[in-house]
Amino acid sequence: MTTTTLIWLIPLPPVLAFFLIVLFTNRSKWLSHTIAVGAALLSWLGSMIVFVRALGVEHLGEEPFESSINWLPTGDTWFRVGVLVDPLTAAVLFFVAWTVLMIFLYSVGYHNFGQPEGDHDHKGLSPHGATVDEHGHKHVVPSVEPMYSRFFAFIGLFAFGMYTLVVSDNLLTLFVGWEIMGLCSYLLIGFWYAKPSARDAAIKAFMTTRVGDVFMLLGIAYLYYATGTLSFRQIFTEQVLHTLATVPSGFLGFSAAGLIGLLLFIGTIGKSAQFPLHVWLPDAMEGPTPVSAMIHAATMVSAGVYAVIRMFPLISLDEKTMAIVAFIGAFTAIFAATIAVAQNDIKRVLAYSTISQLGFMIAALGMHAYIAAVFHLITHAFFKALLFLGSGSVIHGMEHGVLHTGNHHVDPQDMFNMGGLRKKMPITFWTFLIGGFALSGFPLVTAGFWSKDEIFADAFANGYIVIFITLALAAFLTAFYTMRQITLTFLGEPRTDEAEHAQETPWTMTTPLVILAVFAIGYGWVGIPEDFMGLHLQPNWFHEFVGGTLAEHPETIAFNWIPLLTSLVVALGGLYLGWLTYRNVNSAAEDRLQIPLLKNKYYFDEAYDFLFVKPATWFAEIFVYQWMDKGLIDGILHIFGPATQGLGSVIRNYFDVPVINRFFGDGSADVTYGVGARLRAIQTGRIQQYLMFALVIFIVIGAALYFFLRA
Amino acid sequence: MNFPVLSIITFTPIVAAIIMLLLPAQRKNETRAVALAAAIFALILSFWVYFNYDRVAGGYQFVETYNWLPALGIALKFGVDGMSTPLVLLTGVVMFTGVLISWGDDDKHVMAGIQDRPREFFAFLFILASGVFGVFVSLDLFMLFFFYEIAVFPMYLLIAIWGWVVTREYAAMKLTLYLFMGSVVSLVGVIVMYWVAGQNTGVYTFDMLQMENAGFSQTFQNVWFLPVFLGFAVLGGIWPFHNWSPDGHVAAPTAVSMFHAGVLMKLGAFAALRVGIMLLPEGAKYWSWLIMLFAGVAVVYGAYIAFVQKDLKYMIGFSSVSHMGLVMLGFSTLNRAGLTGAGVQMFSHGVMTALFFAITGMIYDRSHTRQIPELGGMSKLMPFAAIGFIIGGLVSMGMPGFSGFVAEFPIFMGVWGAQWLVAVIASISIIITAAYIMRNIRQVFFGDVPEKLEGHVGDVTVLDKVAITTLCLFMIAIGLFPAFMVPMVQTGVENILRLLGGA
Amino acid sequence: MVPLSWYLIFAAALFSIGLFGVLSRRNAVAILLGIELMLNSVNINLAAFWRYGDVSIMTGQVFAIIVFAVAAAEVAVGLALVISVYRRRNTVVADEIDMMKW
Amino acid sequence: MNFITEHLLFLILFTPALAAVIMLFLPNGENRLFRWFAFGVSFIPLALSLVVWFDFRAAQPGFQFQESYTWYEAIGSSLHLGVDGLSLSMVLLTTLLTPLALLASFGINEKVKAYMMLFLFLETGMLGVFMALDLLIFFVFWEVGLVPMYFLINQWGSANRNYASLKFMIYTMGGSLGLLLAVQLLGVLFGTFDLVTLYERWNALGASDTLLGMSAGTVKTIAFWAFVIAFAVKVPLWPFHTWLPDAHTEAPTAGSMILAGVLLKLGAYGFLRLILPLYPVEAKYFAGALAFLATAAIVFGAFASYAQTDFKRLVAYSSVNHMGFVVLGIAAAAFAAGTTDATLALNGAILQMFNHGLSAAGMFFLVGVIYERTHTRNLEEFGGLFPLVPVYGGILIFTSMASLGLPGLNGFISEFLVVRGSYPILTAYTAISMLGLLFTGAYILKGIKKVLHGPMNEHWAHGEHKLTEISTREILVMAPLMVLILWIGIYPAWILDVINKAVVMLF
Repeated sequence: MTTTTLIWLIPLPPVLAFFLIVLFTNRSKWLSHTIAVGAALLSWLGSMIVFVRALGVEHLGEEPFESSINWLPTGDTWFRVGVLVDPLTAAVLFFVAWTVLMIFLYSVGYHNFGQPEGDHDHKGLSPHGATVDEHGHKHVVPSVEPMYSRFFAFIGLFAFGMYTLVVSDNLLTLFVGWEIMGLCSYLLIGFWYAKPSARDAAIKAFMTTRVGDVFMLLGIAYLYYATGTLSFRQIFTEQVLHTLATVPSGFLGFSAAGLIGLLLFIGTIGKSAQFPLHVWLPDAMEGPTPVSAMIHAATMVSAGVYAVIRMFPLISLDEKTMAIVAFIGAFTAIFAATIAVAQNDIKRVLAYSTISQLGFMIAALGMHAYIAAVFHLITHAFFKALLFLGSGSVIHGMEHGVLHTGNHHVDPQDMFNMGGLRKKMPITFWTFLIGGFALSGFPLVTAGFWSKDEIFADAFANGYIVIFITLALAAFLTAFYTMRQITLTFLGEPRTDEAEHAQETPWTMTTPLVILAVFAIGYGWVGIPEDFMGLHLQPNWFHEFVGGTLAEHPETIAFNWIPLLTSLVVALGGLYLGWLTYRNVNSAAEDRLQIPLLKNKYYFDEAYDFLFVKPATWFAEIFVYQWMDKGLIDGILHIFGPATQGLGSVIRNYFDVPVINRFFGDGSADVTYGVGARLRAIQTGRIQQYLMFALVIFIVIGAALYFFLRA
Repeated sequence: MNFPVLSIITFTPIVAAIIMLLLPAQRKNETRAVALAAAIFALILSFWVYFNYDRVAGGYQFVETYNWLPALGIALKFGVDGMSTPLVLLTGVVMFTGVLISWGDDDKHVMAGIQDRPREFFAFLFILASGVFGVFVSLDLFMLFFFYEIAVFPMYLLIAIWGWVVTREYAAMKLTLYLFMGSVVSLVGVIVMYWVAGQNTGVYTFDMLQMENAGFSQTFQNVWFLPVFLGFAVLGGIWPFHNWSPDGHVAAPTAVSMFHAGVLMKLGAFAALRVGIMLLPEGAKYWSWLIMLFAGVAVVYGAYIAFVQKDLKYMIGFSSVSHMGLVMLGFSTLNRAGLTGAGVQMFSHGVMTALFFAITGMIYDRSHTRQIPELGGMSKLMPFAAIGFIIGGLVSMGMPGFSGFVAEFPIFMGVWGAQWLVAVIASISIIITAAYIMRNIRQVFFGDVPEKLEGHVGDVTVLDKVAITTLCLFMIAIGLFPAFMVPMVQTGVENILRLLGGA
Repeated sequence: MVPLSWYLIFAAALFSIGLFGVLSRRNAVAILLGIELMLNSVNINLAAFWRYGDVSIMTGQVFAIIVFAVAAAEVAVGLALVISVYRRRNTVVADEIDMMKW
Repeated sequence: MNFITEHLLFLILFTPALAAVIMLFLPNGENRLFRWFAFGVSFIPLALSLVVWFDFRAAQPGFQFQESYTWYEAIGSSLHLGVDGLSLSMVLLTTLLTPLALLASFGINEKVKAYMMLFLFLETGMLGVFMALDLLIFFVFWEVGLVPMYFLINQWGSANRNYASLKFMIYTMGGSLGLLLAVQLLGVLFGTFDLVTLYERWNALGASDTLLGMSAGTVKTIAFWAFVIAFAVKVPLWPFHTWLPDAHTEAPTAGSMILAGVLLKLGAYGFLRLILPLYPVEAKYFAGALAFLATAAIVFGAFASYAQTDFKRLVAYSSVNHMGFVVLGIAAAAFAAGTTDATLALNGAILQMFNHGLSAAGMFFLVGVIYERTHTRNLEEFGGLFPLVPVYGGILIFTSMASLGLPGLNGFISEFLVVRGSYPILTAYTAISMLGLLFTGAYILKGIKKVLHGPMNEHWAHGEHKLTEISTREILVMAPLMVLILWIGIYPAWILDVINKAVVMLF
């Protein structure tokens, strides 16, 4: 099968799984999850084959695998839609395939496949366990998710969205995949729709990403208008980029490329939860953990960064936009890191760390550090997925404990209820530790170190000192809160008896952890810089391969000690300090860093609610509906009816009846009556008077006739 | 044409009237049977005339002349042209349905139709009918006047005796006085025309064909057009002199108000057209602006007042004033489109108003009230009548697909040609008509039946249904296939335009 | 021959006397008398015109005879009326016979 | 056989009316017979219009399948029927939606005979407008379509149906008063109503020469605004839209399906068929005003819809919002007639008309399904229905996403084309209407949240008014709509190609 048809087929299995499950097999849980995992496997296999074939091709950047078909008739031309695999896509396809497969596998275990039905589980609420009495004594065991097959259908649709986004050769199908993922994040965050917080989080997620999407749509429309096409190959030609760079867009002095870049970047801000539109990601933790892992760590949020990477040649044309990108990235990195420090919920810490890591990548892109950004994107995907799945298995273990003790008030996700889980859950502990060290950039061993070091090197070499310092500070805080998290959950003694009875999660959940841990470490060695610390090891494969996507191959920067030393100091210092402060803190009250400002996330939620949501609802309900529609327009309409009635009655009562009826009609009758009454006097009844009258009239007429006729 | 069809049509009703008067009083059904037979006979003949009228040739056909008073040049001269044939048919139809409606049902204890002294009722009604036939077919001015008076005087008796007890004397007297005043004025005009025509051509005759080329001077026409036209137009319900018609409608019994609005008002308009416009064309051109003003006001005026009426018959009465205003508007344009529209509107409005009054009569006979607020839910009790009234309503609104639209549209086109502002103002009446028709239909026919009428409102009789269907068929037929009548009216209009100097 | 005008003057005089009688006398019968006088004065005129005109045309004469007939009928009817009024109202005075007042 | 091919359009147009007349003579009381008879008969126009669709040669310019019958010689009007790419897609939409609407109205069980007859007359009214190539015929069917709709709302509507139906009727008739006068003016001036001749003769009339005592320019502008108001009331464009929510909430389910599915398209079709060709200069001059009204419709439609507590009113206002896009596309096309942007905008507008027909009909039907079971449309009383009726929930989410404009479904394609087409021409307006697009998402999600999500609703869970799952008949109604929505979403070329060629020829 040729590679291009293979690429066409990669996205299809998950969407077929979606339709199969929704239409036919949603009754049986086993059949549904086999179809879903099978589909993920197929796509994984396809991606791996394509990846291997891509490796084999010499400078894939110039002639990548691509094919397209006529899709939309526009006037006398056709809008072509197709697939494209160039080095960037191959690399991203690699990590997407792996993470998606791992998460599908993990979800089987997470939703307690094989466990009995919950006694009073309702659809729309997380399972509350089932009482089972093996030989005599009753004990509660976690029950299977009531909407089991629906979950797999949705993540199947999500995988389809991600694959379409990655393999698409033009901005439109990228946007299609983009929005489908938006839909799936809405459906999956609101998976347990019975919980009011999950419902609101789902709408919040959809709406905030939609704000970004709307600007992106405008950007796409402007690009399509400016260049007449949306396909990447045609846009990134020399003269098209040149025209875009020179043509002013008429908006605050941005060039066309600048404005388009900015609009597309706002889309990414929405999707990858960057600074102004970051509020939805922490709330997205309402969804089941595989969802948080898949959507809010590995794939969806990185899709935003991927879009900026894909459009890098266009965005990099305008220095103003690049400055904005760099600033947003750096600021989000430090901003999210500060909030992460004060969070108690294990998943919310990871959510904020994702935001800050994405900030790293965006900042790298802002500094033209193209390869470093891609490298960090991929490594981050691996270790963040690992961390999320690890936290999922921790929560799963804690739920065992809660079911065991039977007191449901203990929140299985709050880190201060855990402690000492390293003994209870060894595999989870060790994989979580690897992920944590990779996140905080533990030197040499973890992949996180290499990719973050690459960013520091680029920042330092290209002279972005301010960003270099903020990123260093952010890296320090990252190391600090990761160590805080590890110490609170795994080290020390169990603080609650729920933690006492936590158990290790089944193999279906731990194997993906191990595989991801391998990548969290192994993937780093792929991108070690050539002249690292002066000893010339083998050439930096990642730099060569991914660099090929850009027209002119970015040159490798010279090695320098300062960025290396800073990343070492920052990583180790942060870890040590984190361990030191939190080793004997066993309740939230004692945690000095819980200052309210950080705890409530700088009050952004309340601010947005006050600034946007309240006025919008007021405007909708009161202004547009009550005042405008009901009051103004209907008001005017309701004038016509009575006005006609009034006019009609005025004509009738004040003109028709009085004037025509009375005055003319009866009036003339009265006049005749009056004249008649007066003339009646003549009828005296006396014959002689009549004769006298006759005579007088006779004489008068005779005279008149005589007088006139004579003339 | 050896077979004297027109005179037979004209005199059948009188003959029938005489036969009925000879019948003994208490044999009611036999009287009604004779009346129905005469009506059917007249209807068949008028159909025969309608279909045998040669549309290509045009002009006056079926012409018969019988000398009546040669010394004064008066001859009983009958003939029909494109304009009058549809009106003859209209009279036949209205007469037929009128008789059906007034049949009433003795056994079903329903006090419908005419119960007391049907013999005299039908006799007078038929005299009225033959008067109307006479006017439509006569080509002799004197004869036209003769039949005109015959048509008017039975109205008084019919309304005064069988009318609505409350206002019948006032209405009957007012109606007759108005009409006689009008006819006197036009009589004076007619005589002066006769005299002057005699002087000009040396031949003293009332024959209209001669009079058409009597060469009246411009000043003469300007002076005498108004009295002649307005004299006849009073019967056509022209604006300032319209108030007799709604009062007359309300007081008249069903069949009479059907005749009255359906045919009599067309009589006035037709006579005004035949005598006023055709014989005094220059005068018509001179005064057309005044007629247009009166007509324009009538259209909007009638619609607004109908909007506020609480009594069903008053509403229909004033809507007739508005629609007759449209006819006058069509005449005043004096161009091809306007006159054609007016011709078709006379027929369409005639059939529609007859239907309206028939159904109102049915409702009144059963529920003894015509106040719209007191009525309701009639569609449950008499579904057939409800459908009939709705179709009538749609026609009166000028809803396309029905004869109303086919008539109103050319009138408005004609008015566009003459005075566009009047067209805009007159078109407001369409919306007002639509509004009050819809509101009243909903109020009277839908909604729930008021408890006062709960028991004793039965469905309409079979004869009523036959009447309603015939009327509806006409309206829908013209609406869907205008070719059924419009070309015929056009030949009549050619004739008028020729007289107007190819205007 | 006596000029025509004299006859005419005489007839006119006779006519005026009759007229005065009709208008002024109170008694109904006297009114009838007056009428008779007026009618006869007309006869005189007719005869005079006949005589002084073309005698071959007999219209004058015919007309006079007709006037006689009419006069006779008129008096008969008038007297009948007066008598019946007298029987009912036993008065003959014209002014009191004003039952016909509207 | 060639009788049929000779008079295809005539048959499509008058079969429903003929069937309605035949139904008049069917015995009373046989409800099942009426339903299946009407439903069966409505397949004939569908089959015939499919025949027309496949025989239609998209590339050939001008109108095809033209037929002309004598109707009203006196004033120069004849029953002149014909279709081009634009009107054919609308005819197809009508003949598709009517059988579905009839199938959906199997729930009606009082006065079924009258209901079915009125529905068939309504179909004839709508088809007539799309096929008319004669201005007078266009106006006749424009008004005829009103009467059955009035009675459908008035007789089978819910609570204050009298107010709603009267408002609907008088509003539209008032609006089209100007149209009537303008049509008369054209008829008087040129003696004929044939559209094709009118296009040339009317445009040939320069702005300088006098007309009715005024300069032709002013007369043309007044006539232009008369046409615009008549069609704006029907579309409904922003200030003239207040009849829509009332009419929709009071109409029976199938009635509001057809009202939203097709009747709104009459107005938009009027813009495309009459205003753009007849008044190119005025349309270009007033395109800004039209665009402003369109944007207002989009934004205010979205916000008003967000403010609703009645499910059906929410969906009704969404129609205002979506039709706003159509008019935005038309305004853009009017402004820059002939450029590729204009063709794109117009493609988008026409496809949006088709798509909105599908998704609006679907949404209204789903509202009807819930209403038939719960007899209430108040969003506060729903909530937590997903666990009770999962299949219904799935279909509702699918159709809502289609009307939200989710890529991969039909809504997105047309909205993208309109935005792409009108962005370069009316940048500011398109940017503002993006706010409307954003809030479209908000109110759709609010609808889903209020109806489906939330803890399982005890009230409807058990007892006599236990919510029953969507029946197979109802799924059968939704199935073709959903298939088409998905098919156009994935591969729109089959219909867009026909529209595209028609649009290219339109200028």
